[in-house]
Amino acid sequence: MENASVLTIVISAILVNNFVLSRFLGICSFVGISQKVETAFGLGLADIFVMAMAGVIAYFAEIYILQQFNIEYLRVVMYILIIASLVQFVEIVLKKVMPSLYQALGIFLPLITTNCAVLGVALLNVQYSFNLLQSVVHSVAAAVGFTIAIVLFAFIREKIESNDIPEPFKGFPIALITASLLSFAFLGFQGMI
Amino acid sequence: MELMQATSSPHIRAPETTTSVMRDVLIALVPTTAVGLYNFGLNAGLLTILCLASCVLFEALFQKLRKQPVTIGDLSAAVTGLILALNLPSNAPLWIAPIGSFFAIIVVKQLFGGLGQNFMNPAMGARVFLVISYPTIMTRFIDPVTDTISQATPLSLIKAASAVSAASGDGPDYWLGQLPSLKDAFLGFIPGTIGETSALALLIGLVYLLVRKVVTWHIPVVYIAGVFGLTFLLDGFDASMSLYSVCAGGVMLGGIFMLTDYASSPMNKTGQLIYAFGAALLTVVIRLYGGYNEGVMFSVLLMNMLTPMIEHFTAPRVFGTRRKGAN
Amino acid sequence: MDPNLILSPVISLGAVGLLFGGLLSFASTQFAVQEDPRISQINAVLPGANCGGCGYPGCNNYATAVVGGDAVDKCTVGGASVAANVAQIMGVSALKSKERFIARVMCHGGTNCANAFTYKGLDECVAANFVLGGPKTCKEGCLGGGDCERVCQFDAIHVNEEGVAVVDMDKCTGCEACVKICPKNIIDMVPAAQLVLVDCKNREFGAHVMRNCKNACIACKRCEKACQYDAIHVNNNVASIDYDKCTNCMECAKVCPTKCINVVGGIPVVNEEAS
Amino acid sequence: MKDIMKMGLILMVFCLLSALALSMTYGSTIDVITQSRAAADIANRKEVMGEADDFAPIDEGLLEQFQREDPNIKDVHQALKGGNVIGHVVKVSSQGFGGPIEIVVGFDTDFQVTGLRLGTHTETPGLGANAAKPEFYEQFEGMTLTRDIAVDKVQAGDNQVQAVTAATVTSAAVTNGVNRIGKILERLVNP
Amino acid sequence: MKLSNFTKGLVKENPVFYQLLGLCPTLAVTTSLENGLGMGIATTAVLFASNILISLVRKLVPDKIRIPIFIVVIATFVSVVEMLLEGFVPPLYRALGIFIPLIVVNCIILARAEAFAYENGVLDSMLDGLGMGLGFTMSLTVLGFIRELLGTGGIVFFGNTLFQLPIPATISMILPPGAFLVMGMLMALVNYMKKKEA
Amino acid sequence: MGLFTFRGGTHVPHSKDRTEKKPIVNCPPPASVFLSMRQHIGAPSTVIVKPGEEVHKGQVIGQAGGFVSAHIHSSVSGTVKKIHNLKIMGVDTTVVEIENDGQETWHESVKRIGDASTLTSEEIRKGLADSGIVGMGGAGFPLHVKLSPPPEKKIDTFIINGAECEPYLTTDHRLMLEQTEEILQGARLIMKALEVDSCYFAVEDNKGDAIEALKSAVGSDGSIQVVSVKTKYPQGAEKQLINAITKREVPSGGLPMDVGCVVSNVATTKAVGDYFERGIPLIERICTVTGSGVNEPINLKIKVGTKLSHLVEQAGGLSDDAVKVILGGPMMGNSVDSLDIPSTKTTGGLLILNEKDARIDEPTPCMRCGRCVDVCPVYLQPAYISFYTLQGNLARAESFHPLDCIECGSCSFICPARRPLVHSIRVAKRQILESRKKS
Ligand SMILES: Cc1cc2nc3c(=O)[nH]c(=O)nc-3n(C[C@H](O)[C@H](O)[C@H](O)COP(=O)(O)O)c2cc1C
Ligand SMILES: Cc1cc2nc3c(=O)[nH]c(=O)nc-3n(C[C@H](O)[C@H](O)[C@H](O)COP(=O)(O)O)c2cc1C
Ligand SMILES: Cc1cc2nc3c(=O)[nH]c(=O)nc-3n(C[C@H](O)[C@H](O)[C@H](O)COP(=O)(O)O)c2cc1C
Ligand SMILES: Cc1cc2nc3c(=O)[nH]c(=O)nc-3n(C[C@H](O)[C@H](O)[C@H](O)CO)c2cc1C
Ligand code: SF4
Ligand code: SF4
Ligand code: SF4
Ligand code: SF4
Ligand code: FES
Repeated sequence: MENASVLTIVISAILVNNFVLSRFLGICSFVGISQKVETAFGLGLADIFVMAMAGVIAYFAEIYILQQFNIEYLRVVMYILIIASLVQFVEIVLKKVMPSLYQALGIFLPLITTNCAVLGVALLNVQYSFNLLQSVVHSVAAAVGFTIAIVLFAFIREKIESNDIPEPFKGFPIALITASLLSFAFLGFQGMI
Repeated sequence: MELMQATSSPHIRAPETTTSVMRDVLIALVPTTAVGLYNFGLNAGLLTILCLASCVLFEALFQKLRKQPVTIGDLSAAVTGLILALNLPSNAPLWIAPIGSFFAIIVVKQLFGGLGQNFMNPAMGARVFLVISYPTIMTRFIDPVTDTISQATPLSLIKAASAVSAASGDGPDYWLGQLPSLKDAFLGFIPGTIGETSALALLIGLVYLLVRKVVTWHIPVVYIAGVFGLTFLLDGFDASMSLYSVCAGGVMLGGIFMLTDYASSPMNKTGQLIYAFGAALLTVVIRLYGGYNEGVMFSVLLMNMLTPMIEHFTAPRVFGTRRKGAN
Repeated sequence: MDPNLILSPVISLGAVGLLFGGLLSFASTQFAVQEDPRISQINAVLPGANCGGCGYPGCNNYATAVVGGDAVDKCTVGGASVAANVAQIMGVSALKSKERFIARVMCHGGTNCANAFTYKGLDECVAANFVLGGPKTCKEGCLGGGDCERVCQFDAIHVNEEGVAVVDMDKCTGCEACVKICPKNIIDMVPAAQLVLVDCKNREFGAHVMRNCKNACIACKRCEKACQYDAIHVNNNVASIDYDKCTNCMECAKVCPTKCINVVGGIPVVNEEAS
Repeated sequence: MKDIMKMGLILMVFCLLSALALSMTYGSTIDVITQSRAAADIANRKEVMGEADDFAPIDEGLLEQFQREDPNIKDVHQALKGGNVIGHVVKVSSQGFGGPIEIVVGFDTDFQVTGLRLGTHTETPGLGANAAKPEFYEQFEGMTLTRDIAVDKVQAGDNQVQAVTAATVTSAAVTNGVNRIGKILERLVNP
Repeated sequence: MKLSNFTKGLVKENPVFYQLLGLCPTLAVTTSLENGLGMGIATTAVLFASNILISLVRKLVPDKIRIPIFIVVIATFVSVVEMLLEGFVPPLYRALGIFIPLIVVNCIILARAEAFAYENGVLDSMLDGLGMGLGFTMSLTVLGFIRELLGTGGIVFFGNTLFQLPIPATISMILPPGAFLVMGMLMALVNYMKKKEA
Repeated sequence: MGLFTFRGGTHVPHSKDRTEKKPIVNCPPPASVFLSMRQHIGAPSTVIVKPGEEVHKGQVIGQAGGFVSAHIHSSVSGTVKKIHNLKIMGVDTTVVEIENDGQETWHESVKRIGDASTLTSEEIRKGLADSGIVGMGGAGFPLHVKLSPPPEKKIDTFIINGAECEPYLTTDHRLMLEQTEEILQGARLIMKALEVDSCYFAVEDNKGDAIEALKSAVGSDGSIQVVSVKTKYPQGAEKQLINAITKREVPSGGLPMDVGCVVSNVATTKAVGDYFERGIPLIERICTVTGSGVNEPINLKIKVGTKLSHLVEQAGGLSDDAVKVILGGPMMGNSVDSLDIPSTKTTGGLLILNEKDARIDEPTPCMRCGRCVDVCPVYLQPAYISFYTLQGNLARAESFHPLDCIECGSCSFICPARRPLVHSIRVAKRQILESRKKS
């Protein structure tokens, strides 16, 4: 993967290995925050922002701290510490400096800290030995893939919200089955990279 | 005098009913079913009967279980059953039929509330489920001419020409040379699922549907023309190859009977145009660049998924307003 | 063990920790935003039904409005106890709690009331009302379609087997959702303590009414005469009670020939002899 | 300000403790991990070259040279028996149906394949993943790498392997990977 | 100290089926019984340890930076588990892949830290962690069992074929869509039984 | 000239053959007429006569109850017998019963006023207020109000609505054939009142004979243009008609005058001529009594206030299997539960259906066929409004603009699943308006 072109990375992360539908990263917020298209989109945008940031910072932490001192085994602790703190930092600052943006995105930030997609993308970047550019592209594309999936999902959920769904299936079960059908459809992109 | 009746206006109704619409679809499917049975014989017939029966049965059972009125009389389950059967390889084992029917009727349709409330085409959902679950069964077809099992459908030959030739040492011509003639592909003497082989029979069905106003031209025409045009553009400006791409595989069956499924396609015309073109694009992209020979089934499902969003953005502009009617 | 093996991780992670810990606490003091903590406190004591009875779209908006100076007792669902809690958070004394009002359906027709025509179409009351005011001969009568039942979030109103909606007095919170939806305008807000009610709103003449409904007020005025407190009067062909004057003595109910005056719990039998 | 320092310090303390704990764990498991990794590697190679008793990586410069030409060459080891080179084990990667497939090939000094195994891959279970079964990979044993091996869907002919049912793409990918080795044979023996 | 803190996690407040926490690993690793079980045990270990530690130090942790601290604690335990697994159970380590480090962000652990351990004593927190962990493990095991059975037609447990049924393998069940599907069906079943009880 | 039309709409069976060839017949005067004080949109009129009082034909017996209201004139001469307070179609209505003395004596106020060449625009508009004329195309909007737009709304187009797109009804058709000249007199008066010099006379192309008749009557008068519009329901709805002819769109929530148009029904237009040229206020109208539920369908000239039962008698009485009585046409008309109610100025049709024609199947689930979306002439998505309304999701329903619905019924008509679309849209409208009113 380390020589993958930008296009390949993008297609792979958005379609073929969609974070939600085939990698299972960020499922909690995927099913939790997708009742409304608007909020789903907001979460998606916030996610793009955080994942891009995480991709960059984790890259520098990897090169200049972990590899520098040969302490790769601290990777998880280091990444998560940085991500969690930064997200919280951004949240605090945003609330004060740009309240309107905070209203739109900020409320999702704490959720995202514990969204495994963020840490997941940072770890995958290392696993694929991506360089800085590739890391950024991959992080953003993965987040975009997440956004696309969750927005589509929200549209469908809005549509079926008033449906006559059998009682035991109302709520999360039908959401999961919907996700299953989406996941079936996304298998169509298999073999595209 | 007995009490008068009173209702809200209007007091008259058009002659079409849900049942008559579904009956028309069944009638439109007769030619291609007939070709399928002629081509593939007994097992195909058994599969068809089993699919029809089990779809109707599952719908009735589920509604009984939910203590709802049983609506199999509207024939929509029968349409699903028949279309599902047409999507099966003729030599598939018989147990495939009830399993596919279960997925189509219960999982894709009834769990979402039944007729009209499913966001995905039940029969296509079931075909994809079967293809993914039992790929070896679902990708082996009978060649109606030689009556032998053939993995070499026209589409898999085309795919092999691009994907495999490098390894095998044989050039693309080796594979393309095995392609049946265009005429056979049009008439239906090629390997494929029970109902997808004969473009001619499917087109007769389309004409019937158009005449009976069950579907409008928007989806089928844009889709089929789209697949033709995009294949031409993206795959080397080869007109005969492009013709091939619409006659072989599921383009006709998918575009005429499956993309047009009311429940899973946009209701407004602008939406339908976008939907059909999107499906054409996805079909060609998956065929040319993806891992599968056939892109129709996935493109149908993917566009089904996009339908709520397309409908949102193409909601008709309300008379006397400037802005788009939001929803 | 090689000390370096421990030293470099400890130092680097420690440094990062120090950095971010400082950064965070720095940010939280420098960029602190003052949000009135009372909003969330009030939110916590509100019932969270988001019923809109207060006039705001949802409890949270009402909480914000209270902090902005709105009255503390607008939550109809929560009633006096919630008002008191809210008042406490706001540091004001709760207004003298208003008398509790609950919804009552002023009709006892249902199957006792004949149909004027065969209605076909949506069962909903609002829908049926579009067709000649609904199929009942009495145009002020409950249609029994249960729109009120559907909108009541508190399971407090149900259509009984006679086809009339009846309020469960214990569950009703007085949110008025049913009052708003009823197309017949026959649901009234009545003081909870009121036991005697005239269950009819039909303003047509007695003879006409009698033909159509067994339980309707026929404007015979016997109740008016029976009442010692001047609390019940017949106007526009229908009796109505002045709840301020009514003492729940039930005299009117005893004399009503059509039994359209109803008493919660029924009229005690003992009094029958006395009359 | 005091507050800030305090919080920074608290977080630092936790980090310090964490680092301490981790480095100790690391220190005590690293040997086991290295051993188990090495053991796994050796076991893998032995599977394709049963006769060897030891393996040695080839000259790094040479490997880099190979990789410049074909980045899919991941790793090349000499197979040793009693100190003598009796063949090589090459790890290549090849683009399969669901992603890259790792292929480990062992061959003797006559360039005859002694064994082939799939490493990590993401082929479809039940389909492409069947290429990891002996029925498929055993077909390669005894073939010579100096000629390209080919895939046939129906029947295997001379220097041909028969494709896994309904997974021609995977089969071709594996074969392609093996054929890549043919390109470097020459310089492997005469660097 | 209450025993209910332990038992509630098993069924009544089962983290997966009732609280919908930790869905990612639940769906991702349950392609087989053994993976589900392994992930469950690894998570339980971390949950147990972190709950204990956090309830121990909860008085020292300032509110504003509690999340980073919790996460560091959790991440530490996860890294420990990861190294131990790689060293001592390499096959499981490879099967679980990226999901071991991702235990860090498994919502269950942080949720329990926040909701329980930060407010309760050591013993209760320990029981809570154990109960939740076992509940999680149970869910994963069930899910893994069903998916492996349907998806391959049999059950293989650490190399031993426990049994093989004469049914066709429904491959989609061990692929991503099958994970969502089986999970959705199970959850509906749970809802149904919950309703029946009530 | 090409065919004018609008987008959407649907083809409904005309069912007009029962009466379209039958000339208008004078209805024998009833023994009593019952004049409702609610015959128009707006405030009800107030009764200005007392029981026992002697009244004459054309005499005002009900005074307009406000600006948007209209006088009610007696349609017979005789004695006021009683003033009733009735529930008619569920609404409290004051009804004046006048016993017909059969003398048909005209009231003294009835006299010729003038014609378009002698009267000024101002005089016509003033005069209309006394004419009792309201829109006879269905809604009953007082004409003098419609013809007095605020000065900032410049009217440039007057359209006479002769579409008569409702199935079964043939009143406008017969009127155009038999009283062509009277209609044109009215048209010229209205053009004068509006100070416009062009007028379109729109007729659906299935009434070829009417178009011919009109064209020859108009002759060389270039100011009135007879246009044939496509036969399609609801071609006669004013917004669609305006759109078909001028390509203008009346803005959502707006009125024809917002796009410089005034639309008036054929009968309304003729009534204007009757009033100014002959002095006769609106006391009579044409009414088609038809349908499978009457024995001899007929086009009647009736006195306003005649009971429906009297009209049915003229049509040979009810058939044995008659089950449904509809005031108006089958698409927009209201069904009533009794023939014991009086006709009004807007009673242009009385449709009676037998069991078979009245039958409407039970609704089945919407299958999203999209037909309702295709036919809606105001481009709504009825299926969604209906679905969300019936599910109690009013907020969602409101986002699909139910208030723009003109209740034409096309969607319910076309729906193969027999969804009660318009009915539920009415529910949505009421609930939305109610909640707006209350908040
Ligand atoms: C769900 C699914 C998974 C597939 N996985 C693989 C795979 O892993 N490897 C492969 O070569 N083909 C796979 N295919 C089959 C390809 O689409 C294609 O049919 C095949 O590679 C070429 O066909 P043939 O082998 O029958 O000639 C898969 C097909 C499906 C439907
Ligand atoms: C409240 C109200 C005000 C109206 N004002 C005008 C007006 O100022 N000018 C006008 O041309 N029509 C006016 N109209 C008449 C309408 O445009 C329309 O002709 C009338 O409602 C009958 O339409 P229908 O039969 O299509 O329902 C008004 C209607 C209503 C209900
Ligand atoms: C769906 C619909 C159909 C209508 N069809 C006719 C029609 O065929 N002929 C007609 O004169 N008015 C029809 N109308 C009423 C017109 O919209 C309009 O109110 C009338 O032409 C105005 O003239 P008036 O005020 O003189 O009645 C229809 C209205 C609606 C909403
Ligand atoms: C034009 C038309 C096409 C249809 N196509 C399908 C189809 O492709 N698959 C299917 O399961 N049902 C089809 N149906 C039947 C029915 O609409 C379908 O089961 C719905 O999805 C159920 O909500 C079709 C019906 C019509 C009228
Ligand atoms: S009280 Fe009103 S809303 Fe309730 S059932 Fe009766 S008519 Fe309907
Ligand atoms: S809806 Fe009516 S009955 Fe129900 S709580 Fe509100 S006021 Fe009471
Ligand atoms: S016409 Fe009827 S079935 Fe078709 S979309 Fe509209 S409501 Fe649904
Ligand atoms: S929604 Fe209204 S305007 Fe549109 S077709 Fe239906 S009734 Fe007519
Ligand atoms: S485990 Fe919850 S988001 Fe992944």
